[in-house]
Amino acid sequence: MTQQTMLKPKDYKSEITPIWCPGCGDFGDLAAFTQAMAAMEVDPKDLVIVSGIGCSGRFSHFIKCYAYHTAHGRAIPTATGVKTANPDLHVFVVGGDGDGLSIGGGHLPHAARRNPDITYLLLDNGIYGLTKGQSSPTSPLGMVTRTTPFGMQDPPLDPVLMFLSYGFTFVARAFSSNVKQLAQLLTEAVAHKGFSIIQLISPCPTFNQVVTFDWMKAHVDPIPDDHDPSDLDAAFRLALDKERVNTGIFYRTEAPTMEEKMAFQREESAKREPGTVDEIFQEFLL
Amino acid sequence: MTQQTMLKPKDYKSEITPIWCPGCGDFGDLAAFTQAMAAMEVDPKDLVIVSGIGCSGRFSHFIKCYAYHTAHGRAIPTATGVKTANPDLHVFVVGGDGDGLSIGGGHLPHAARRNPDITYLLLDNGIYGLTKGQSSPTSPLGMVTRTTPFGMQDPPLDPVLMFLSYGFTFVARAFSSNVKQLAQLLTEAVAHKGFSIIQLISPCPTFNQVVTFDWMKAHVDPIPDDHDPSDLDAAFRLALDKERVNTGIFYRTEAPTMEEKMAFQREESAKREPGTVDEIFQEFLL
Amino acid sequence: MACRDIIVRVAGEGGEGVISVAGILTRSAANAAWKVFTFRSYPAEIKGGLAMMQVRISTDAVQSIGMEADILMAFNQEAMDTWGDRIAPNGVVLYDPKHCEIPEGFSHKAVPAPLHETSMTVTGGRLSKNIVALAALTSVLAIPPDKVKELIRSRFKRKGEDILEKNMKAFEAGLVLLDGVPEVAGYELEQPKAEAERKIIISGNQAVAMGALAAGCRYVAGYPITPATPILEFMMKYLPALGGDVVQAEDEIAAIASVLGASFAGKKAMTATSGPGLCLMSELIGMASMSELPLVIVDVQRSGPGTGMPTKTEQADLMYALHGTAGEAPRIVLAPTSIEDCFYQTVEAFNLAERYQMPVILLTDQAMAYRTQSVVIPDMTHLDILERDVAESGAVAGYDRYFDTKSGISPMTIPGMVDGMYIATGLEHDEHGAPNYTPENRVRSMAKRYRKLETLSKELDANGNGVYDPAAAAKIGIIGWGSTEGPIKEAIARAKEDGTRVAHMQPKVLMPLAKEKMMAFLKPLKKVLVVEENYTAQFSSYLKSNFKVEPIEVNKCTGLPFSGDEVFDALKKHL
Amino acid sequence: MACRDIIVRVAGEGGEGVISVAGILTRSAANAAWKVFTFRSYPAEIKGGLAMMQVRISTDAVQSIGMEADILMAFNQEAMDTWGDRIAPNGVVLYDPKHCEIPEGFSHKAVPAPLHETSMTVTGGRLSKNIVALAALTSVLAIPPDKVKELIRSRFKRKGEDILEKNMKAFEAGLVLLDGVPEVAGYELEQPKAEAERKIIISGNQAVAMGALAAGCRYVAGYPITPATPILEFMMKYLPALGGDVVQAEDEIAAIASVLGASFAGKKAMTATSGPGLCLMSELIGMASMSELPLVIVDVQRSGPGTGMPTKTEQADLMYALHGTAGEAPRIVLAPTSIEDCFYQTVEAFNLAERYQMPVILLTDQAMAYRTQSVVIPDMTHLDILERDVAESGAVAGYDRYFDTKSGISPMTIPGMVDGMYIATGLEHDEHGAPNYTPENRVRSMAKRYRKLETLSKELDANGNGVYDPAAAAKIGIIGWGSTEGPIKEAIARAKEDGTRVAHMQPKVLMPLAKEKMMAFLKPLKKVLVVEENYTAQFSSYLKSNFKVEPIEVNKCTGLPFSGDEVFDALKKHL
Ligand SMILES: Cc1ncc(C[n+]2csc(CCOP(=O)(O)OP(=O)(O)O)c2C)c(N)n1
Ligand SMILES: Cc1ncc(C[n+]2csc(CCOP(=O)(O)OP(=O)(O)O)c2C)c(N)n1
Ligand code: SF4
Ligand code: SF4
Ligand SMILES: [Mg+2]
Ligand SMILES: [Mg+2]
Repeated sequence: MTQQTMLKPKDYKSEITPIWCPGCGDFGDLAAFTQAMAAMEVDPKDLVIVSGIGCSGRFSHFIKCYAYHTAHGRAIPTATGVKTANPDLHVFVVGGDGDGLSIGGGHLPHAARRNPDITYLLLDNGIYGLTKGQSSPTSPLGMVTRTTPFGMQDPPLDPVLMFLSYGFTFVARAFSSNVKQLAQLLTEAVAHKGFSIIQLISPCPTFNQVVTFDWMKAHVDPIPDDHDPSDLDAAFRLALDKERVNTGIFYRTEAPTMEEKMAFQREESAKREPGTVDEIFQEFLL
Repeated sequence: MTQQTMLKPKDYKSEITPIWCPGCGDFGDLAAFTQAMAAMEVDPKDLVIVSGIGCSGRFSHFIKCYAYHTAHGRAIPTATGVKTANPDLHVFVVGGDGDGLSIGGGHLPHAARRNPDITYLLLDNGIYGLTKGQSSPTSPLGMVTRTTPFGMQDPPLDPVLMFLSYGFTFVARAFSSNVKQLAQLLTEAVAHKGFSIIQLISPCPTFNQVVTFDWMKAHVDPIPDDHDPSDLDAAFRLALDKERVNTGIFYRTEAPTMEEKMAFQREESAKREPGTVDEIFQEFLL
Repeated sequence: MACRDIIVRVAGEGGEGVISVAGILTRSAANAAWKVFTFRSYPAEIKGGLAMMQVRISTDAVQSIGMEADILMAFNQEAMDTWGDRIAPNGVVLYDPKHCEIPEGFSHKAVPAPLHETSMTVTGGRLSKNIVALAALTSVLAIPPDKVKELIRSRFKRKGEDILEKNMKAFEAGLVLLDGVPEVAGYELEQPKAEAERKIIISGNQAVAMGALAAGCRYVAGYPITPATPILEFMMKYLPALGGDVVQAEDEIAAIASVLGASFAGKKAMTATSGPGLCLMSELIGMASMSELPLVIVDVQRSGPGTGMPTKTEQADLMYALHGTAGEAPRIVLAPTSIEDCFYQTVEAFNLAERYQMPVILLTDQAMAYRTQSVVIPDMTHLDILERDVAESGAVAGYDRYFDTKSGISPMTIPGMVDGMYIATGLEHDEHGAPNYTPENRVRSMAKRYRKLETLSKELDANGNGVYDPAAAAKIGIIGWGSTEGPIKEAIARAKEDGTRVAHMQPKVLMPLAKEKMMAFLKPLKKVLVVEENYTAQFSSYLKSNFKVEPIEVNKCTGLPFSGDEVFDALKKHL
Repeated sequence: MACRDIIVRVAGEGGEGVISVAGILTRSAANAAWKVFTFRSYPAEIKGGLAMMQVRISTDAVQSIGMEADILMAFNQEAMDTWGDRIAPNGVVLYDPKHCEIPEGFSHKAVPAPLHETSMTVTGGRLSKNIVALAALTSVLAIPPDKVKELIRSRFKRKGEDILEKNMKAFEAGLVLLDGVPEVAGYELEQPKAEAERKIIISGNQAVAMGALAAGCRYVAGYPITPATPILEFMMKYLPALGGDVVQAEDEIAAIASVLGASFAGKKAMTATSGPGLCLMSELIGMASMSELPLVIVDVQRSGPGTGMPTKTEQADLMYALHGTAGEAPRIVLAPTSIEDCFYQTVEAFNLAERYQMPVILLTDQAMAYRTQSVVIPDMTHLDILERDVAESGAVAGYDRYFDTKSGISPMTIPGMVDGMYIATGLEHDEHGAPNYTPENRVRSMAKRYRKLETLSKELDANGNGVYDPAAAAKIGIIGWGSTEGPIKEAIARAKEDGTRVAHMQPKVLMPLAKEKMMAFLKPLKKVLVVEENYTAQFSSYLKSNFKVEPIEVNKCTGLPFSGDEVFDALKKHL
């Protein structure tokens, strides 16, 4: 921390005013995020937020940081490049359910395999907000949206179950209205060595009248205290039990991070291969 | 069946000679496939095989059928279009582990949600065959390939676990050397109403010296008889138990198919909206 | 003296109903046979923020957005600050004094219109202030109030009697709000001639969607993207009732892949997108061209590059449409020039796709896609609809899908046909579809695929689709493509009033070109202006690579469409 | 009389060692100071199938593939059938009688070379028959056998003494196999002058990879694709030892995304791909250009469109490189002209990317990427390596990332720098990076980004990167780009021998163009030929859109590179 004085949550806000609708769930996420940054004394100069396209994708604009607002669905591989290039940075990914589970869904299993030390906030509102109300992969069955005039026909994806099956090393779910729990969860996610992924349910009062704040409040529950987050089988059981919307840490484990694996490969390569370009030329001598 | 005489397995072979290496696991898949076609008396004129790019992607060339050999990773959405356009066709997707789990991996969860009546053979050899031996998402940890000179650093994906988490309605695993079991499984997959997906382990003797025929023979086991394929929890438990490589049907359930959902939407739309273009114009009258 | 052509802008906080005001005004005017041309500007905010909608209402035909407003209705200060300086010399600002002050030294007429107050007084709430504004405009423009009331009634009837009544009261109060104010006199519109044809009022996107339905499109897949989303949404609603299917795909790659699958299986199929989505479709455009599958792609152009300005217009995807895939992949590129033309060129797109078995890219743009205009109802009985050239079943034993022909076009089969089996592959292939990399096969196949474009080019020379108007041997000409047709025509008409003839070319097929026709057009001209809404003068450089011509390049890349006046000003410099 | 220039083809079943024969021959000849130029043809089968490798060995400089073989070594019938009719008038076929018959009426010399039999006799197995062939060729060409033996030894020493010994025996037997056969006389190569410089023998792909390492590239991400995969594989092996990182991405979109992430974080970063992969990168090329991030993309062109012919060459991605993303996105396009140049232009690509903060696309091709050639070792101490123009830390309070400058270039910051925070976004933005859609900001930003290309264009006029040779006021000229340089130079040299001077232009920067320089080149010429390996004459049409010129278009799209003779034949028609 090169800053002389301690930063307060509001010091992490950028000069850009959020363009979000009044009452948008994303505001809660923003508040929790700045709280967590302040609590962990993250220096804004070392903070990188990579975001995709969507209402949620504008998140990075509103934080004092190095912001990378990439194309729709490409935040995860972008962040992977950032973290590999400079492991000292605090790297976050923020994006929506369309961004992360639809167009960008193919990148997730590979992020899990690589396990870079990044924290991903998947802001799930069950809708395409920015494009004004089309269905998303987490839109509930039957929901009428601009692209499902006869009701959503396909069952929603279950992000937590998918994350577990990919082998992510830190899997959690949270709710934007519970700012305190979320801020706490964020500090744990950041403390986790490896990729931490959070399905962060953040209602969209403008376009989603099914998964509303009220609905959420009636269905949300913290994960029971007796759940052991190091038990993968238990995590799957918990995820498969869909009576309530559980929030908290489903699973947490240790595995080599991408940065560690890269360092290993540098060592191995250095043992066997030349250390300068001139020496490489020598290998191809006539 | 418009054909006068019954077709034999060999009658399903096209005039094109497979370009595969001698001993390639894909030959077993081809044999089982022609057997299943003959057993089910599929008329080649109604048979569509959509394949991606890879050694495995050439599969469609070698069968007497309407073959669609699309770009790398795009077989699933292509087949979805084929099936929707003409639900009477028998539609198959064939592709490799790179094609289906790396570049094309993003399409899988959405195929599961839509559940078109298609059968997908994911020919898994744990390697990129056609491009001559780079690592794939199912390459085992530590394996040396052309792109992992210091050994594969990332853990392999578990396709069956992923398929279950996506909500596929028919999930199975098979081994190319067990042609009889495979042919039988294929008939069950085709009989299944909805999307059936099979991780079909098909060793590549040319580039994968780890998951070989011998290794497979030493590790493969049929799923225990007492497994109930309608029990999702049990299917997950079975998938999570990685001692042996289980083959057979992990999970099978009923859910509306894409074709049924499309038909429903046509009905709903017909109830509310005009049935001719001229009538649509009337809706926009001044 | 009454006006023949007026531009009205309504601006205020999104959600206050400014868009409805302008929308109802448009519809009422069109109903009463005036010609209308709308334009919207979108706020940066998801909800709320400054919204503006403009209507140009004219007694005669109207073809472009126009320049400055004759009347600005400002709901609040931001509206005033943003749009207050874009007023015509003789224009007037009507502003709600509750939320807006007129800056000192403001150089135009400004009249307070107490919208808020009137709404509060008459209805007890502020929600009807937009209806007050609508009424005030109705009276200032002398639009028959009954036409407007009818629309208000049909819009509010679902919301219950109470609300409807409140709004009707607000309307009556608004009608007299500016009575006797001298500054608002002189804006009465001259009555247009009554029209014989029945018209519909639609946007460019709706015209495209309707054209597709009329052409027999029965499969649509797409991924939401501004400004193309309305096409997908339209299809979701209407296509299933016609027996077709619509899929919201997981991304644009899946969308185009499934459209190709449907086409392979025999359906006329389409996808609609904008720049970023078109990029993702690039690989499969090559696949489609190589395997010769009919395919229609609508690209509603928006300002790029990258995410760019999604709600702003541009004509900058031309080069990408012409060349957008690796390698050399013949494709057809169409550019409709008006809302009406969006309908007909979409029909043409399907006809050409089926006939020539290749991708057809239809280039519209944000401005044309979102504005609405009244259009004569297309006569479905006189529409030419082409069906796929299907090889005859039974006669196809030993069938070669890619049989080489004089036109380059080979009859197709579709799955389910006996003995019609073949391989559709992105690999170079022989006549049956089997991979073949020999130099001989390669040269033959490339020539075969490109020959189809030569066939079409010759047809276009004969019956050129577009405007090729020499204007009685004019010495100067203007060339445009796509939605610039309207402003160009306005500019040419003004020049004609001033006594100068100006030739006009606006081809609607951009790939291939009607080479002979264009050559004939260019030959007598001493000067040609190429007018386009982009930075790098793409069509101009495309022309230069095809003809010996040195165009004067007139470009605009502000995110807004050309007005007729802007084109005229550019033209004037070279007269 | 000894030969100065010979083409040898070795063909047989893949896996029989035909590639090693030609490989060792190449290396031995290069070792002994001959100039070499190789070419390979790939079987359709994954393993096995007909493989062919060609070596052109010359006493003088050699720059192209050549046409017909002087010597064909045919291991089997398929080899004979496929390559037997591409023999030079004075050429000879050496064939293994065990697997191959000479067809009746064969019009060239044919000599049986009992490879199989000799191997069986000498070693007891057939595995050494390729070494027998190698030895036979060594003696026919009069290459010093010691050089060859050295290489055999180093290749086989890992396999154990026994195998090594067998192969050495086979070699000795092969050396005398064709002793005294009159048909093989006259193919002895004339000794070249000994060379002072030390050389390496590398492929175009290796040259690119080495260039990247030399330029300071420290992050590479890619997805395997023929013919670009060897670059990724090379990097996987060597880059980590230099402190860099390499990622095999899940697809090309992820590859370019992560490269951009690494670039944003301050690393020089690159990806390498071919047509289908480049298509998938299209959207993020726009993003990179908009957010002004340095980026190097290598496109090893292969025959397209679609999957095309992955193992065949082509120069058909030019238009895509120039325009390949929706909207208008400035980028730089480079085309190295030889294997050596692959090294230097890759260094240049990084320098330009860092300097101009935009995507740089380097266009090589399959033929250049896969063939090997001997190259003088680059002198690392004399290499110009540019580093990123980083805004000074501390001095950057109130820093504007996109501060508008005369050159268009704005100093960057990188994450970790105090007070250097900014937004890199694909949206149109103001100088700080915040979204801004006003017309004023739009026009300014487009101009700023494009101004960078104007800055570079002027620099190129001064120090044009490429060949601009007027050939003492010749009246005819040839223009090429990329790997056609060699064959064009050969053709021009032949014309010179015949007494005709031919001007030559081979620009290495294709976007932007060195406009003044090119104008000066074109002016005095009466006729220009534009030579390219594609169907639609892309560079020619690009030239036409930029200059008043009507090129004679010389195109080849067989999947094979031009030979010097082919270019000369085309030239001859216009002399
Ligand atoms: C390639 C591409 N396709 C489509 C779009 C249009 N688009 C912008 S945001 C978005 C989805 C937004 O939904 P989500 O990711 O859930 O974010 P939210 O707005 O709900 O926070 C889409 C489809 C785009 N920008 N780029
Ligand atoms: C867009 C694109 N990227 C890369 C390639 C090159 N490519 C061809 S096949 C293949 C992977 C093959 O592996 P897999 O899918 O496992 O099939 P296999 O050959 O092992 O059966 C790749 C990367 C391609 N054809 N297209
Ligand atoms: S549309 Fe929904 S998600 Fe987007 S800003 Fe508004 S409330 Fe939030
Ligand atoms: S490389 Fe492997 S997968 Fe491909 S054909 Fe050969 S054995 Fe089969
Ligand atoms: Mg969302
Ligand atoms: Mg594989």
